[in-house]
Amino acid sequence: MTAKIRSIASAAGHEAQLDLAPRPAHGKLTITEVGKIYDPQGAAVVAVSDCSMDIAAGDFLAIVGPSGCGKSTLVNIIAGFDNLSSGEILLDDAPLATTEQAPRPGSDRVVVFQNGALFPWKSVLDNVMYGPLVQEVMTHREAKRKALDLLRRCGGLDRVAEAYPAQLSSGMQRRVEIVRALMNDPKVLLLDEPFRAMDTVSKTTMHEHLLEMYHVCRKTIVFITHDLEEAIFLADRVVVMTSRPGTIKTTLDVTLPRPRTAALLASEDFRALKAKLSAAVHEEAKRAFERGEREQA
Amino acid sequence: MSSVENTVSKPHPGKALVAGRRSRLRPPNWRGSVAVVGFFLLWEILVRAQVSGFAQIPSPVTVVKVLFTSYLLDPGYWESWLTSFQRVLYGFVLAQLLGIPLGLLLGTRKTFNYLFYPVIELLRPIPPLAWVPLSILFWPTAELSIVFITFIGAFFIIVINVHDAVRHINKEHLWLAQSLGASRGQIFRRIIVPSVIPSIAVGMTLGIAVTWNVVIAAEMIAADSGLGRLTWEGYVSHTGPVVIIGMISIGIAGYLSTLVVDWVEKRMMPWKTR
Amino acid sequence: MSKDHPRGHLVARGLKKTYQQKGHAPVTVLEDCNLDIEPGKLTVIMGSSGCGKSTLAYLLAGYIKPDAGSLSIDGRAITSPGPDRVLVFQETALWPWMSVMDNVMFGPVARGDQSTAQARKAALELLERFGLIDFRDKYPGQLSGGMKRRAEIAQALMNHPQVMILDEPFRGLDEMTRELMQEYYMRLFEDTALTTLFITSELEEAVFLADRVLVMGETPGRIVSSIEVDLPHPRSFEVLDSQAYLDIKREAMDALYNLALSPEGTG
Amino acid sequence: MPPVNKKQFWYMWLGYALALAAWYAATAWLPVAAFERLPGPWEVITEWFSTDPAYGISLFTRDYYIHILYSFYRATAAFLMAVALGVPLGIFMGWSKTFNDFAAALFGLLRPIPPLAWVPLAILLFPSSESAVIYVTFLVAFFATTMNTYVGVRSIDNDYFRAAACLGSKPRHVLRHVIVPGALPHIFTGLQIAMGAAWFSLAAGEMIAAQYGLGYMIFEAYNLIQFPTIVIGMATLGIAGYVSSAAIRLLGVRLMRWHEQSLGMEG
Repeated sequence: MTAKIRSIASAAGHEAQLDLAPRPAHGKLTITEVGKIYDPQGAAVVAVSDCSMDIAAGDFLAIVGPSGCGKSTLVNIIAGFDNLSSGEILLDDAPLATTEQAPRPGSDRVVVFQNGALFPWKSVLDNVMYGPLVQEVMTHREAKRKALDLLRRCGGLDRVAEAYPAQLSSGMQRRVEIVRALMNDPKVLLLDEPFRAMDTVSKTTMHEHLLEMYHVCRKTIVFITHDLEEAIFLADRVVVMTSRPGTIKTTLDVTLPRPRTAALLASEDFRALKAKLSAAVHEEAKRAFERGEREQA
Repeated sequence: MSSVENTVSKPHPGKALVAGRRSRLRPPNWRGSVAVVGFFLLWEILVRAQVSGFAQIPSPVTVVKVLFTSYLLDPGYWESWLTSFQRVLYGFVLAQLLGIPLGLLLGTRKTFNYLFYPVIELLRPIPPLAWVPLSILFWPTAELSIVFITFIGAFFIIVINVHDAVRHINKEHLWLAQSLGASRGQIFRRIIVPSVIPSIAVGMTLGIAVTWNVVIAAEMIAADSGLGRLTWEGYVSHTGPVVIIGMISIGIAGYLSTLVVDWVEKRMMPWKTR
Repeated sequence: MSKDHPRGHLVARGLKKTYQQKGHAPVTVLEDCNLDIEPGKLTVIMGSSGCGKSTLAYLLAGYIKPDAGSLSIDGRAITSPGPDRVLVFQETALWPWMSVMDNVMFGPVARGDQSTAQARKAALELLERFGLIDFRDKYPGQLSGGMKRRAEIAQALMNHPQVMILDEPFRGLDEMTRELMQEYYMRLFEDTALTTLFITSELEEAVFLADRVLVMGETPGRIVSSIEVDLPHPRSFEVLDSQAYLDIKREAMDALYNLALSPEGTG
Repeated sequence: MPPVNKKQFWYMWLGYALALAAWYAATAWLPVAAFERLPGPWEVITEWFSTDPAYGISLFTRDYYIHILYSFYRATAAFLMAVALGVPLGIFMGWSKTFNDFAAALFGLLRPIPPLAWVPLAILLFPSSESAVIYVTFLVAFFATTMNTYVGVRSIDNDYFRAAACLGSKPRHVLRHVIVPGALPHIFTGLQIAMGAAWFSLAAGEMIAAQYGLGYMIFEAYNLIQFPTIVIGMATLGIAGYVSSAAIRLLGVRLMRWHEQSLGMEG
């Protein structure tokens, strides 16, 4: 189960290598035969079963699958919101979650949420400064300097440092949330369908911003989505999950060069990759949808 | 379908207003039972130890004894129940009968709203019990004046709730009906009225609680019968157990009315039950 | 609703709409907005959120009146809402207190076009076709998102509209359901050739469904470019993997990017 | 709801005038005994503004203000106690499930008893009738504050707790940075309801068991057949209740600028 991932940087040639930050030392995730069973009223629901994958430090992994396929469950376990029923997860070869040891949330694995979880009662700056301040790893002054610097480097967000989140567009909110996560210098960044329900232009802009951030401060990223194009465009590797029980159906290495731009979307390579995945995904979606309607009846 | 992913998230509560009244507390578990038993034990101990302030308070055991020996079989006690229930019923039903149409009128007729809504806003902050003296002056019998005060307690709540509901009606619901060629009468009957039913239910839940509060106080001030009076007489005659029995009876009566109102509300909104 | 003589020719000329808000400067949402919806075709209006798409839909439906300009359907001026052009709303406007059956039957019975028995029969046929027959006595709140959208489309079709206006109808659905609903509507359109105006902010949805995509600009809103989509019918999701689709998507993307003055403006 | 346009403004005054006229007409002309016993508007107004009131209470008498101050003192004391106890209790109930299991059972036990039914017991429990009236007033405000705070905490989106955990928060950080600000909108709703309920109870409590205060003033006026004073008392109570609620609303707006912003965006 330890299929090593080809280094994208080396595959993409010299030019891209200059742009992409070097692979970080930390953030290797080893997920081995993870299963999760929910047992609300005696009726056991298998949310995830026999899920294994290796993610090298600094890799960008996307997980796609229909709703209810357990991809959020997987992220919740990695983040430490939920425990697992079988298998184990290692972070940098140290146990993160096992059947004996329930995982705990920590600032080394920060989640960016589907609906956004910037604290609406704090300004952008206060939101970004929050992590280091409560962990007491920085003084107020240091935190402020770093926050403003990071905001500025991520598309000039320091302009809105004093605004409340509700005054920003949803795209900006999500970018600030990513910056808030990066402030903690996490080993792993977990993005749970962060660009869902955005219109095409905002979404495309967000992709560019995310890739830019990835190039500047490269982290291990686990990105959950049900948008195939998004997954292929962003990730080094795409994992397709089936629904109920959530297992891995296919894995696809994306060998497109970095840095990637929107022009890529119209390329023959991209089209070929997409065609490879879409059959599998649509079949899975239809199955999940029809079962959903049957259960409703 | 997505229940698996959502098991951890909590449901969002509805209107804050309802929260204060509707019992969204979970059924008691062992901890709850411990708390309740502890409460009664503490009470018993405080009375037995004659802690200051508890001199005139009877212990729970005494209360139960008195309840069984002199009240449960006393027809007079049950008459008090009946009297209070009647007053609540009349006041509450009258408030709904007058308040709902008035709320609808205020919500749908602009001119009427401009003219009379401010007057209602002016009268609303006056506490219902402040109406007691005027009410006694005005109505020929004490019974009528108590029913009137009870009515006032629930009336403004229902008017305001219905009026707000009409104003905040989903305009897409109205537009759709217009598109499909419904007449004004059809829109009123089949769209506007059902739209405000949830708010009527909220008004009823809030109203029934206020109604009991008002009836009890009005009975203490101005009546010679009912559960409120029973409690007050217990105080006047310095018989502690009667005061407690009165309070418990009122609590149970109020709770029973809430159950009835909840039952009615469910019937009013079949589409809300899953 | 015949395939040979499609109806529902919607025309808008020089539309202008300004909203007054207390304490704010008036906002001109639409200005000099021209529109021609070809009968029997599926036209998609595509624009970012807040560009006035919904306002345009409300104008066409007759819910609000323009400050300037004219609106007509098959040559008749639009002055009020009517069953000849039914709007399917964002999220859903099904009446939650009526069963699915009552929702679908409402239009013809309210107008007195059909007796209750006739309407019931017609509604049953439609619900059968939409796979909702087992849910006819349920309330909308008891249906899944995809079923609600189908019920809403059935409710509109009951009135034999000349044009369907769908205002981001699949918004709020999860992506998978959404794609299946798109395919579903595609089948329906290919079967009936019902003139359709489909409003969306999603490019993929637009290109997949459209015969023609109209791109709408912002502040004030108006149609700025038109893209013919000549992907073959019947269309299914395989089309999304074709080079033709990607080319059109690219063209549309360029049009959208030219609109967004800077990425900051929309991001 | 302040008037938004001129028409509404004039209709408002016309409405007031009509109400006054109806009151006047009923008391002055209607040959019904019930109305003849009531004081008319003119009587009330002249009494209220008289420097030498017939029944001893007007804007220019010391006693009037003593009653007002007493009521305000009781309402404020009870309210502040309710906030000081209810907000922390509600937060703790929302925070700790274990604690809530205990507390909820007691609440379930005591809450169905209408606060005013406590009056006799309160007089027995407390050394003075003064503290009994304050206690009863406190009780209603306390229930409203606690329950709304509890609901406020429960309604905070779970993602905020998760985000806080991700960012390395300790429990005290969660309390200070998530729970308190997150519950604040509900808390303020609760405080407004609590204030209204406090005046409601206070009026009754003062009528039953107090010396001084507006409730007492009204009832005393009734006993002494000083009918215009009753109406003066009612009106004053109404104004007092309104002013206190408005003060809390303003405080809430100032404390929650972020919340106003979020609401503004929705509209």
